[in-house]
Amino acid sequence: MSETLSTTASPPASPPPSPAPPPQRTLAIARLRDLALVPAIIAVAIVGFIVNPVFLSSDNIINVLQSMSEIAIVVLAQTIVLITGKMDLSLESTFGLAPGIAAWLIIDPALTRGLGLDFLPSAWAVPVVLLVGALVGAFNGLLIVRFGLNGFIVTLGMLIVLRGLLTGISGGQTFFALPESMTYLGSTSWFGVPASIWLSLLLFGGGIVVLGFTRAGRALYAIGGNVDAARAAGIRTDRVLWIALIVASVLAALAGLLMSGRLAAVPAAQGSGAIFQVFAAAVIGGVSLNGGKGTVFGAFTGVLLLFMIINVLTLAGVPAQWTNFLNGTVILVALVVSRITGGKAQT
Amino acid sequence: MSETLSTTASPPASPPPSPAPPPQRTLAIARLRDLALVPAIIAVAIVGFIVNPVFLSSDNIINVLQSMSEIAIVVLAQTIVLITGKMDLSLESTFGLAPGIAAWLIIDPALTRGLGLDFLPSAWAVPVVLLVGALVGAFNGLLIVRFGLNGFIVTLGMLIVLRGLLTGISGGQTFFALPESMTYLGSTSWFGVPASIWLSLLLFGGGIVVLGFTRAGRALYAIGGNVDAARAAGIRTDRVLWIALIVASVLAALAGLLMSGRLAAVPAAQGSGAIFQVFAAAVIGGVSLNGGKGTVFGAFTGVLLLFMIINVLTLAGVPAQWTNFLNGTVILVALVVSRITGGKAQT
Amino acid sequence: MSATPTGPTDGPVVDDRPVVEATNITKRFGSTLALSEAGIVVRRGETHALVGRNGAGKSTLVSILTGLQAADTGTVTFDGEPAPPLGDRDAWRRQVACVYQKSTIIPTLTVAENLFLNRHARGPGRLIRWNALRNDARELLAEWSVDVDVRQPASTLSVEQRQFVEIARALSFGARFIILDEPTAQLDGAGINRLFGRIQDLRAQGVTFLFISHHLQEIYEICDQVTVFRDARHILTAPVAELSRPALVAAMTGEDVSMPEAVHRRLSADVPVLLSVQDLVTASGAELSLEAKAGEVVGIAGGGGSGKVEVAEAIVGLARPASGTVTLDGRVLRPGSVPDALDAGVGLVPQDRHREGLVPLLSIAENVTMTVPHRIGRRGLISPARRDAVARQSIADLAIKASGPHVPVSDLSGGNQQKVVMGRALASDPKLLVLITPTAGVDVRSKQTLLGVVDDVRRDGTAVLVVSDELDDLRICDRVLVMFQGRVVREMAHGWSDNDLVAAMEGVDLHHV
Amino acid sequence: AGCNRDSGDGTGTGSNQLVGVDYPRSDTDFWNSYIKYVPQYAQELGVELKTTNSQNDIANLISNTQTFMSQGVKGVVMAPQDTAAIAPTLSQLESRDIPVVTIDTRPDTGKVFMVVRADNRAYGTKACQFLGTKLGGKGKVVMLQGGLDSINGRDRTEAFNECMQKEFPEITVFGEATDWKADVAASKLQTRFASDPDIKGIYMQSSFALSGTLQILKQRGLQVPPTDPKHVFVVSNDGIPEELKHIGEGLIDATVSQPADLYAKYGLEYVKAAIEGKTFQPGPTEHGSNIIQVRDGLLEDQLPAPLVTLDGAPIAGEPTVKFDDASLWGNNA
Ligand SMILES: Nc1ncnc2c1ncn2[C@@H]1O[C@H](COP(=O)(O)OP(=O)(O)OP(=O)(O)O)[C@@H](O)[C@H]1O
Ligand SMILES: Nc1ncnc2c1ncn2[C@@H]1O[C@H](COP(=O)(O)OP(=O)(O)OP(=O)(O)O)[C@@H](O)[C@H]1O
Ligand SMILES: [Mg+2]
Ligand SMILES: [Mg+2]
Repeated sequence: MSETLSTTASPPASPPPSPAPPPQRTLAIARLRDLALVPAIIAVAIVGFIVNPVFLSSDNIINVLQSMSEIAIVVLAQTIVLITGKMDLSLESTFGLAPGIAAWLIIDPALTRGLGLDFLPSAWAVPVVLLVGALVGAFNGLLIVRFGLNGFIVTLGMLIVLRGLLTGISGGQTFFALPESMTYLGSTSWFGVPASIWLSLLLFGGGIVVLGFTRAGRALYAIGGNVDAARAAGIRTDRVLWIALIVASVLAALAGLLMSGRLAAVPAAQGSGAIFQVFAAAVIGGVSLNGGKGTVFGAFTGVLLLFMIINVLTLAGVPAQWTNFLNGTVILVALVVSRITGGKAQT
Repeated sequence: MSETLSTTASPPASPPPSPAPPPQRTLAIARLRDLALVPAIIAVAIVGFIVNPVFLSSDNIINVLQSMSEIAIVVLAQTIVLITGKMDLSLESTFGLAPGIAAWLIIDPALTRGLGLDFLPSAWAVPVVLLVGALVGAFNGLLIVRFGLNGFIVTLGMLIVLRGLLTGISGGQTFFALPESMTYLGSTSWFGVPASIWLSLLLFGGGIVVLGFTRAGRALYAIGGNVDAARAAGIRTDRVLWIALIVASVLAALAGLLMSGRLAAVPAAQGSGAIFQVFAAAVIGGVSLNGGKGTVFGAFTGVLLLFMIINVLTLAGVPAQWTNFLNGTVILVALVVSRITGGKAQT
Repeated sequence: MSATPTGPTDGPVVDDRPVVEATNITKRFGSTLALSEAGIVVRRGETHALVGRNGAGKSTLVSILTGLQAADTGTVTFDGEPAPPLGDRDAWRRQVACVYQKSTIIPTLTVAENLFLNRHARGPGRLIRWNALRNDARELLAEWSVDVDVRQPASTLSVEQRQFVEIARALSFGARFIILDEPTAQLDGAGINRLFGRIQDLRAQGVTFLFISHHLQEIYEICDQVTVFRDARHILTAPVAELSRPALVAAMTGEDVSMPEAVHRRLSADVPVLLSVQDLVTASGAELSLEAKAGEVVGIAGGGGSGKVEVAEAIVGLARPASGTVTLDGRVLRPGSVPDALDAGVGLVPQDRHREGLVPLLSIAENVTMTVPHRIGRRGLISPARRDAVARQSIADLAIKASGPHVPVSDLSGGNQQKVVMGRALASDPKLLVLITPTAGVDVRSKQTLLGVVDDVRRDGTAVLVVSDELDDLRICDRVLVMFQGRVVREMAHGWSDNDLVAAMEGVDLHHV
Repeated sequence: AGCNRDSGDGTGTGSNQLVGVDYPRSDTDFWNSYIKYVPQYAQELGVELKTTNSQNDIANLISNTQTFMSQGVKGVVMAPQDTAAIAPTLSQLESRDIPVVTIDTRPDTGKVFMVVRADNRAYGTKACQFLGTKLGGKGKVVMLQGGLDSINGRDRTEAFNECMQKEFPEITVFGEATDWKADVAASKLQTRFASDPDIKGIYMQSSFALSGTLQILKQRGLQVPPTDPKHVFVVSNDGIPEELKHIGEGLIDATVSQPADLYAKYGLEYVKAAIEGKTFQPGPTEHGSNIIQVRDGLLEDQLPAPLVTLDGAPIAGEPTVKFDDASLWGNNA
């Protein structure tokens, strides 16, 4: 086979016998699927503006973006894992545990009623957070990739264990009096916009490039689509899976750090229950739970839509006891709608 | 499929070079897999007895059986759904919602600060509970079977919606002053043993017979194993799936009724978070999350093992802050062990 | 595959009422037109062949005739009566039994239960009597001389055993009309003979068959009538006896293809040895040693269970061998490492394209370039433009029928999917090309294209291993190693006779008796 | 330092008094009562309300506060369940000159205008005094704790344990964590009864375990009048109407009445006062409570949370309230 780039014309000898749909259209549809949620996002923006003009104030927009930034990073992490055909429920616990362990090792018990060990200098905060994330991911990888256990049940177990570990070391209390090194990223602003927004946008941008335009990224899709074929094509599937799980856990740990920075504290329940939202956002954004399908950009629109709706419900002053019901309904409706507009089951 | 040299179908002229394992052994192992947890159960019983001799007192055994009876029924329900290759996360919410709606319709607001509607006579309690279960199951079926949405995400949405609905109608409060018709099953004893134990044993017995010895039951396995093949074999896959989802929801509703009877109340959070335990029990009991594999008896041993361990931990007086961690660890260890003894991944 | 001559028997009396008649059937899948105003008439007692190229719509018609799918338009009648509603599966199953192209075995259930799925033997209280069921299953399999424990899960069966379980099940309904969609694609010669024997018995009892196969000699062997589909349309229906083989192929392909016997090119003696396999022993004990020169095409033949696929998979790194070395162009390959093999210049067409060959959700472009990321980008970054260019080249070279490189592979027909797998193997300009059953399920025309490609690459000095039991695949080889029960039992130079090769594959040495 | 001044002088600015109230959760009886009282008192006081619900999640509370700010509220009432993690939000509100009143909890750091809460440590101590006295200083009691991650629960646990150790060292306490789940509480209690059938007292840190506990006592035939030696003394916590009724019926023996109504009332009064520029000093209030200075710049109005009993007789020298007393919010709900 020659390596020329100019061979776009098929040889005249045997043109395909039956006329296929023009390639442009197929392509356009494939691209459009990525933008499937954009009309919904615009609609919600309009409704929000009608409900309360505050909705489109820059103040409120930054508020929405900031409150979604940490969860968005977890959604990115989950998207990476989902594309490989696995799932990681334990991300919500890593989200709390990683900054929790850093705080535990660093903070001074004298300042905090006996919480913390004052074992490491505060400069270690960020490395420790990321290391805990990497270790959790590696352990998940050990059980899932090496031992071949089912990812759902392994990470379900890990969700409980990691949360239990955080409750254990903190005695259920909140770590506070965090060092500057832990709060900086989550609380500072760059150019008038909170750093966590910049960071999450940056990570999503990176995710789009990596998953869309690199060997490693495409390997994730190949593994999620058909792991045997990927292996036969020379992709080191075990290694890639392992790396994907580790990267996801590290991202969740980083997101947890941002959250802790914003709170200037690590509550023992940090992230608890968040995984439901994370899955909902990813799936609404078009990521398949069966692997091999979905894009980072789609996931981003999913999480954006979800948080915009929550914000509108808050602005509308929905009665407290019905908020959960409405939240759930919104998720279900979004699913059904994205099924109808997408024309294909969200599987 | 790679061609192995061990196939027994090679020409009779000369026996295949490498002998396949004798069929008897394969079979014995298959049967044994059902009993895989029995040694673990015996071991826990011995450990429990050493920790505290009370563990094997009839009082405590009845206590364990009773406290597991309701969740066990939900595990049975989940097992049915898992065998068809789907999953139903919303069972935990149905568990609370069904008795909640019955209580709401029946109890007298005069007795309970305005909770409840006093709309139906109390004789309707049990029918209403079961009806709510059936409706929830039917709605799940509509979204999963008819609209072809992914079961995980649909039932995740339903989990939130149904819980929100219960919070909505109860205003987050606990329904109490339940009529006798709602508390009877959960609180009475037959022959000195709580009725809920009898009921759960009866349902499990029924489950063993139906799933093991009827065409309808075997259809569940066929669908979980290969839905196209099941359809080709004349199984009305959609209808069977739909029925399985409805039966599971009805069982969860019934379990919720037993629980409400035991507590003589329906807290707005009844069942919240229980789905983790339910999945863990089913999977430890050998039920596959990919469908088509697992038995009702195995699921029973799974839930029994889990509750025995929790009971031992309580009797041992484990420090409160570490209970969750230990619980999760036990689940993970049980998984890994059942993987090693079962010789095959729990998938 | 073998063509053991059973010879068409004097067919039973054919009466005029059609068992099934489908008229004006149109069926679309999204943008794909699978059937366009097509139809078929199958008369009582006849054995009717349905042929056509990959994607012609044969299997789609089968699913409509068996009530798995509804046609968009058109009607199906059985014995002149309109077909039952789609929901009434039992009514359909009274009309027609079928061996589908896609496996309908449920791997998690036992063999016995697979045979009697949804028609279990029942006793009092409508409870299943497992013992009776197992006995029935044993009897049924004994008729087919399939020797397996019916209590083991179907996942433990070999491909061929599975196929027999499917066939045994379909034929045990007592249906008067049976559809067989490529039943022979997974069987070896002996198996095919067993199947054809049974078909002869049943048609003597008046059972009607609709038979689909890409092996035209089988059509001539057992069929009375043949219907040809092309591009979703009905082309012709004629008695087999009145249609010559070239005419049949012409009807299928729409062009007058003469199938020239490939002119065999002698290898010059001074070419260097490129591949050397020494004392390779696979995990289950099959052994192979061989040397192949640049430009040489070596066949590895053998029946089911001969170990030919295992040794091939060990050579390319898909399986880790127990011992032995593989050297390609002076480089010793790391055992059990596909990446290393690829790096050394191995191209592979794996046995099962669905399992190992393709990622169905991804586009043709991504599939074709999956093994050659360095060719389509730099430092891990991929250039979509380059990727598409490589893919267009493959599409053109292999005449893949698709609208462009962005079409997901799942939308292609079987033969075209196989071509994509071939394209993937060729994308790296391999030094060694290993083809495992490369033309399984591929139509005549595509087969020609694929084998033609082999001829092209050998000319560029690539060594080729063809691992197959299809005589057509093996004909292009310079020599053929025949394996039987894990050992190479014969080596045959180009120009072997079909009978010799078949006999060798079945373990009979005609020359040494 | 009066706080229940007439709201008359605030009427002119009525439309200006936009107050944001964040409810901490809506899945407990106690907080739902609070949620019910807030609009009621808001109307009485003439303040305009924006309400949100943070569902026991600090992240929600933060973004709800942001929403309040974009909506231009003049004051905020919140009940941060996480007293440490709220600090950045408080300083943000402070930088915008929005006064904050916290209900039920006291932030670990940061400035608020007033903390309105009952003393959760006092709950535990009161329950301990009651059980210790009734049991005569010996025996076994079970404490059904809430969730470990709850500061109020921890306060109650610690105070109860400390009091028992100090004043009734011969009483054995079995503490069981329940995550505020009724079924968990029921099965742990049952397990305890199986291992120690001679349990004589139960302290549940919240009314969530009420029905289940009573069912178990009934099942074991232990629902007998206090005069019977088999009687198990039960102390609950919250003061919801159901508990008061049960005390009257002799099914339980005491409860701590948490002032859900007063939380709503004084939370709003203080925030209104803050908007109007009033200030307060430590010392007794006109409504029978005490304002204390917890630390520099942090005042706390400690509302009374009486122990409710059948007869209203004092326990260990502390007064208690009779179960049908009209001053109990549970009797006016
Ligand atoms: N479920 C489906 N969804 C989309 N397209 C389909 C589906 N089933 C079949 N097709 C398309 O319909 C066309 C006809 O397919 P069909 O399977 O009937 O071909 P065939 O004649 O059986 O080919 P082969 O010889 O390869 O088995 C092909 O283009 C195929 O891609
Ligand atoms: N699930 C529940 N059911 C009934 N009452 C509850 C429940 N959870 C808490 N309560 C009661 O509500 C009161 C105040 O609730 P609150 O939520 O402040 O408790 P908490 O100890 O702060 O717990 P957390 O910090 O977890 O929210 C407590 O006295 C407690 O008794
Ligand atoms: Mg076909
Ligand atoms: Mg609180």
